[in-house]
Amino acid sequence: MSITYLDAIREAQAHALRDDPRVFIYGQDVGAFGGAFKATKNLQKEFPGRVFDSPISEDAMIGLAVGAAIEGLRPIVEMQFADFSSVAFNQIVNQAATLFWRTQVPCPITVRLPFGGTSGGGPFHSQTPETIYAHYPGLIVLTPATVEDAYSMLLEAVAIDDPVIFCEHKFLYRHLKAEKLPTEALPIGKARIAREGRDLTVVAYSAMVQDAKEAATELAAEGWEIEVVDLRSVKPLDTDTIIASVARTGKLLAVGEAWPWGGVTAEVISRVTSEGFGLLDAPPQRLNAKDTPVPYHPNLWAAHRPTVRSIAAAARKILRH
Amino acid sequence: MSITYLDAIREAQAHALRDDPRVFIYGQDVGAFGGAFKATKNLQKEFPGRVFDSPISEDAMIGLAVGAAIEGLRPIVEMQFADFSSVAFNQIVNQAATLFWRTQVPCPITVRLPFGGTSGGGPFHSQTPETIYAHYPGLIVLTPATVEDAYSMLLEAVAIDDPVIFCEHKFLYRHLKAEKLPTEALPIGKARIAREGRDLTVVAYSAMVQDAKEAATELAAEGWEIEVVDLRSVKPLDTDTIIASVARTGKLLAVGEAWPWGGVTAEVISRVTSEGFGLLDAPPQRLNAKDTPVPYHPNLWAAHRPTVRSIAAAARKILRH
Amino acid sequence: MLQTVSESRAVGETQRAAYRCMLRARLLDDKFAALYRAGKIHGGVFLGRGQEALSAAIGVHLNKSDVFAPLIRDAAGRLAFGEPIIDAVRTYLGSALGPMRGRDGNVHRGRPQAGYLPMISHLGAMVSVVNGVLFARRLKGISGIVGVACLGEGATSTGAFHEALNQAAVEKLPLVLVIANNQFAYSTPTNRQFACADLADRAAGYGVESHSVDATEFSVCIEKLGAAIARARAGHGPQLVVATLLRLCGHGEHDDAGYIAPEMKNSPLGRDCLKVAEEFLLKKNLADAAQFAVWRSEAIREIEDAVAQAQREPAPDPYEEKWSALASEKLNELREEH
Amino acid sequence: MLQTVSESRAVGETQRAAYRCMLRARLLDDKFAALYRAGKIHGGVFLGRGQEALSAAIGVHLNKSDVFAPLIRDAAGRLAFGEPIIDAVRTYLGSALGPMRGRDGNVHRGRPQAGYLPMISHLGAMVSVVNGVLFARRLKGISGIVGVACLGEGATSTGAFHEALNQAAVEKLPLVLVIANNQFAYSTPTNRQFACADLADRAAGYGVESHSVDATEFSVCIEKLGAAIARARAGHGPQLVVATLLRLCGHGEHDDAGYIAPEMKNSPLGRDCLKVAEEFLLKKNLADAAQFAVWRSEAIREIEDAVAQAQREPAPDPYEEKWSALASEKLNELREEH
Ligand SMILES: Cc1ncc(C[n+]2csc(CCOP(=O)(O)OP(=O)(O)O)c2C)c(N)n1
Ligand SMILES: Cc1ncc(C[n+]2csc(CCOP(=O)(O)OP(=O)(O)O)c2C)c(N)n1
Ligand SMILES: [Mg+2]
Ligand SMILES: [Mg+2]
Repeated sequence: MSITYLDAIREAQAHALRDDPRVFIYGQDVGAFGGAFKATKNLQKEFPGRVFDSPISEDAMIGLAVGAAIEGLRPIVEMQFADFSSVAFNQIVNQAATLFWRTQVPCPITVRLPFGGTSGGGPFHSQTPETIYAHYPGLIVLTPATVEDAYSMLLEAVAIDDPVIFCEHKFLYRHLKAEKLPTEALPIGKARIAREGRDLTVVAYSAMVQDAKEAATELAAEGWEIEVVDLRSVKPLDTDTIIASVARTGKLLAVGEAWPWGGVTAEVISRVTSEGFGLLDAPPQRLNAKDTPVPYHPNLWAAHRPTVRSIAAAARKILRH
Repeated sequence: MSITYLDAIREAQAHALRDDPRVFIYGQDVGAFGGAFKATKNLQKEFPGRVFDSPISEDAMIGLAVGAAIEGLRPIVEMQFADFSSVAFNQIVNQAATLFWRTQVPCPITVRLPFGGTSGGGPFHSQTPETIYAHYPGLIVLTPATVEDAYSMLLEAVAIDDPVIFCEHKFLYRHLKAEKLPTEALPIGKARIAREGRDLTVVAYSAMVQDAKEAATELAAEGWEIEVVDLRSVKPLDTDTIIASVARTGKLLAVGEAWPWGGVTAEVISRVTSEGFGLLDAPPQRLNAKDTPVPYHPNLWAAHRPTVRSIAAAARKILRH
Repeated sequence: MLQTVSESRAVGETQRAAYRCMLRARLLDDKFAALYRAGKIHGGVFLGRGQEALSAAIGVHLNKSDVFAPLIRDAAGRLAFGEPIIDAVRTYLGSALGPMRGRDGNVHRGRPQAGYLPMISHLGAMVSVVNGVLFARRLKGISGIVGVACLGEGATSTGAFHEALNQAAVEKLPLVLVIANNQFAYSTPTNRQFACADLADRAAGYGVESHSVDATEFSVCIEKLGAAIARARAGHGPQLVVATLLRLCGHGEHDDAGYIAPEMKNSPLGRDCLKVAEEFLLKKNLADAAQFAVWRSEAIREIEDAVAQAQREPAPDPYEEKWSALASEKLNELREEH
Repeated sequence: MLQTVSESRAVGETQRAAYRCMLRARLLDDKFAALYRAGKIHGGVFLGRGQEALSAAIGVHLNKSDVFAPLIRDAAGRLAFGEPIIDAVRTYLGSALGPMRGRDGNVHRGRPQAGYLPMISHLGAMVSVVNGVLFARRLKGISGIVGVACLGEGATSTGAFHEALNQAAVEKLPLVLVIANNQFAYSTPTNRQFACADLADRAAGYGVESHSVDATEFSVCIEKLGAAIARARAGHGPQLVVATLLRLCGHGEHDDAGYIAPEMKNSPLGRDCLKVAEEFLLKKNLADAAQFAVWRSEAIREIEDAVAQAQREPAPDPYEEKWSALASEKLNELREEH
């Protein structure tokens, strides 16, 4: 039997519903239909009265979740696509994210965002909004890159007392497979060395971890040993693990699928240079998507975002410095 | 006669209305009342049929502006506070920002955001959302720091064919004064050396430019010559001017009033280290607000954000490196 | 409808209680206005002058186990729901001991664990949060409760209002949404805010029941709010209450409201509900001049004591402040600053 | 109402024109479905099956100078408004020569400079954009035009819908907002979407006129849409049209719509408006079987030619792509990549 990233997300929700009576699921088409991506398949049947179809009202969906969290419940809200969370933006950053700080009452909601690019998705079904949420105080932003992390981090997201933006990559849904679900996991906020190496640190997250690892394999054939750090969580960001890696390699490439201005790669580079300047023996570099909406056509799409090839090329440039 | 930053904003709008029949103003209470901050005082009377009170519908306000822009008009939309643009977020980043790229039809709207902290403003009347807008492709994000720039940059914002997020600092409104309005100005996208120096480059924008200059004066008494770069525009960001300054000073401090994760300071540091690594002879540093909502109480507020004192302290640390 | 003696006595008690909250709210608001003019308050001051009858009429019909999301002009309803005056004063003066501990101020206060939700500024945003509390209570098997969300007529133009009222209707939640149509949203008159004849006409479009009330009429106001809240409590789903009144002050204390036409002020809409209430109680022998004087002086003492106390209390200390927005202790250890 | 001969001839012409758009749309949709199944289309395919009468009824009443913001199920209306089939095909196939040049795809197409607005995906978001175009036209002194925005019943739950309809009402804009209540929003039935008896009940709450129409009834549909559009054009302000029908396909071609009960499919709601239209035209002697066959084969040829042409056309070239989202040339020079 093999388990996909999507299965892992469904299983984590089943697990949370089973173990914790405070958990419920709310979202468009999540009930009998099982969700646009089938991430809640059969959950309404298995857990009657715990999984609810919402109207197309993203603002009110988050508002309802916050109210339920105030009452001590632990709602999981599914946005049909991460892109549509833009209309819930206010309730996420101003209502959910500020509640604990203002009142000392925790706001344990999990907002599941099916995010990231897939071929043919186009400008409004491909976005990677982790940066805008990470910028606002009070939110945890998670970006699992493996089947195991999708499972264990979603379980932890539900258990955490803070609002969590859970970014699940749509490309990984059916693409990634594992043999079984994990029984233990790194804690939230810890990055993971996804591949060891000593010549260059490539920091990546979500789907880009796979691409970075493939680029590392390609470069291994050329004699380079690339270390790949999987951030897992972009906020909090595990600066220690990154800096420890850079201490070994002396070189840094930060890769993200998001747009180039600001964002995870800027934060990574900026932290490493502020706190670990002396460790670097070459200018640290970033590789992001291009500064346009995500294109529909596969040709444009493939050129818009970092790829195994462009990661390898960027890495070579640093290695030859 | 002296002209405030707020006067300059009013005058620029009067100028635009006078010179360009395509310009109109739309926003809550901007008509007879002249706006919450009086930035549109008397404009409805002076320009009948050109200044309109809107309902409290930020999403539809931006939508209407985009539609009018499609028809070739040049709307200026006033948000009552920048903080409330969160409910217009979708129309700004997904409608206005993508229009030209998708259709080749320009979207010349100017969204005026009274932004930034003032004592007693609290979590929802103090925000600095420049980062979230700069992250999305297709938007220009301006942050004038002087009376002259408030005037000339607003005029240019209206003239530009792209949607502009115009961040006007509420603290500067009545605080900054100039003798007269400028007749010439740097082009949009060019940073300005606000003070020359050779020991350290402090990059700042909006209200923080004043604080950085005061910190520079304080440090001058200790024998240090601080160069202050006023970004003026955070997107596009004038990397060349920053790097040229760092080439002279070898040291960099990036200061912002916004939250610490991501944002302008990360982008500045990250660009300088990627493109001008060899110019730095000390680790570049950032100084931002703390990672909580903006506090109401003046004591907390003053500690939440960078101040002359904390800028000077951060500068000293770098200078002594 | 005929009332029994004990019923009519209960109504009288409710009216007296409502009046006292109105009076205390008015005097508290006056005090905040004075403190504002004296430069003792940071940021804005927002008064409920003219809206006290409506606001108190909500509060007196709520139980401790109900849910209340007041807005900027609801000092009376807050007091009626049980907020101690000291909570309001501490919040306006930024005392570290207040419910918001100086982190948030003025009207942005509440105690969510007590069903008393602290507003965020974004208009309309609290309604769906009330829905969430009610939804959760239902999941927990709690019934017989209601949640009241207050909005101004200007806030009905927000998408948040619409999504939340529709959501409540779909879930048939015991939500009472009270719209105070005080004729202005800041300076904006109603004809720039909506084009329907009456905001109560919106109810049918959501499939909810509606109630219209003249909020300058003290006793009618109490009765109608009581009826609306009772309908929701009895399981008839969301209730939309549209109350008509005039804001008898500026939007905030910085605003002289010069845009309100004198004719409007002098119309029946411009009556002061507090005066109307006094006349009513006098006429009904529910209070006399002496009683009013006692209530007034009690309220003034209570307010003055609270102000004196809050002014002696410590301000929040930035050095003791934790500077983290997270509840999860273990994640706080990871947090970085720069 | 009695019609003159020439009036009734004009009505007949409109009906024939509408039918032809419906037929072309149906065949075009069928082609996209086939291309999808053959793996020739990237991303989703969204059909208007069952909605053609409503959509065509809109388009046939619009002039070139009007404004149209169709949604995902409006292939018929788009054609009736004048979209060449090749534009649709190029967009679905990602041709560099299409109106979106491969940057956007499928139903996200339009030509804003021609009053034909390309939808963004966020439901409800286009309505205020139509308002803006109408507002601008009024400022320019242009009158006698209308703007139509299309939505599904699910989209009425968005805040954007509410803000925009209210805005149009306040400005008394010539907006016709057409709600296609096709009983489902993806898989969600109407009872999880709203609780009012009839969405047309919403009109009063905005102060706009409303029209209800059975969108399976070809001729009624054309007549009612004509009336609504004429009212707006004549200056009577926004018109809300609520059309009832059933989606005769999945949400997209990836969806088998197993959640739609057979009883519903077999009810009058489930009638195919294209068949209804054919019967109507036959009965009224507006077309005969031979004519239908000609129209069909003409449409098929047109579609096949367009597909063949688009498939020969260049795909967008990432190396020639400018990779900038800005219109301002001088700012593009400053742009950075990393
Ligand atoms: C979404 C949003 N936009 C703008 C504002 C700024 N604002 C605060 S109060 C107010 C007027 C509110 O009017 P109304 O809802 O009628 O309430 P009232 O002040 O009359 O009680 C405005 C525009 C806000 N708080 N939230
Ligand atoms: C704001 C927003 N939320 C969610 C979606 C995802 N979505 C796309 S179509 C759809 C269903 C729309 O239903 P309806 O409005 O009834 O139109 P129909 O598909 O029936 O024509 C949903 C939920 C979206 N596009 N926009
Ligand atoms: Mg009002
Ligand atoms: Mg539908």
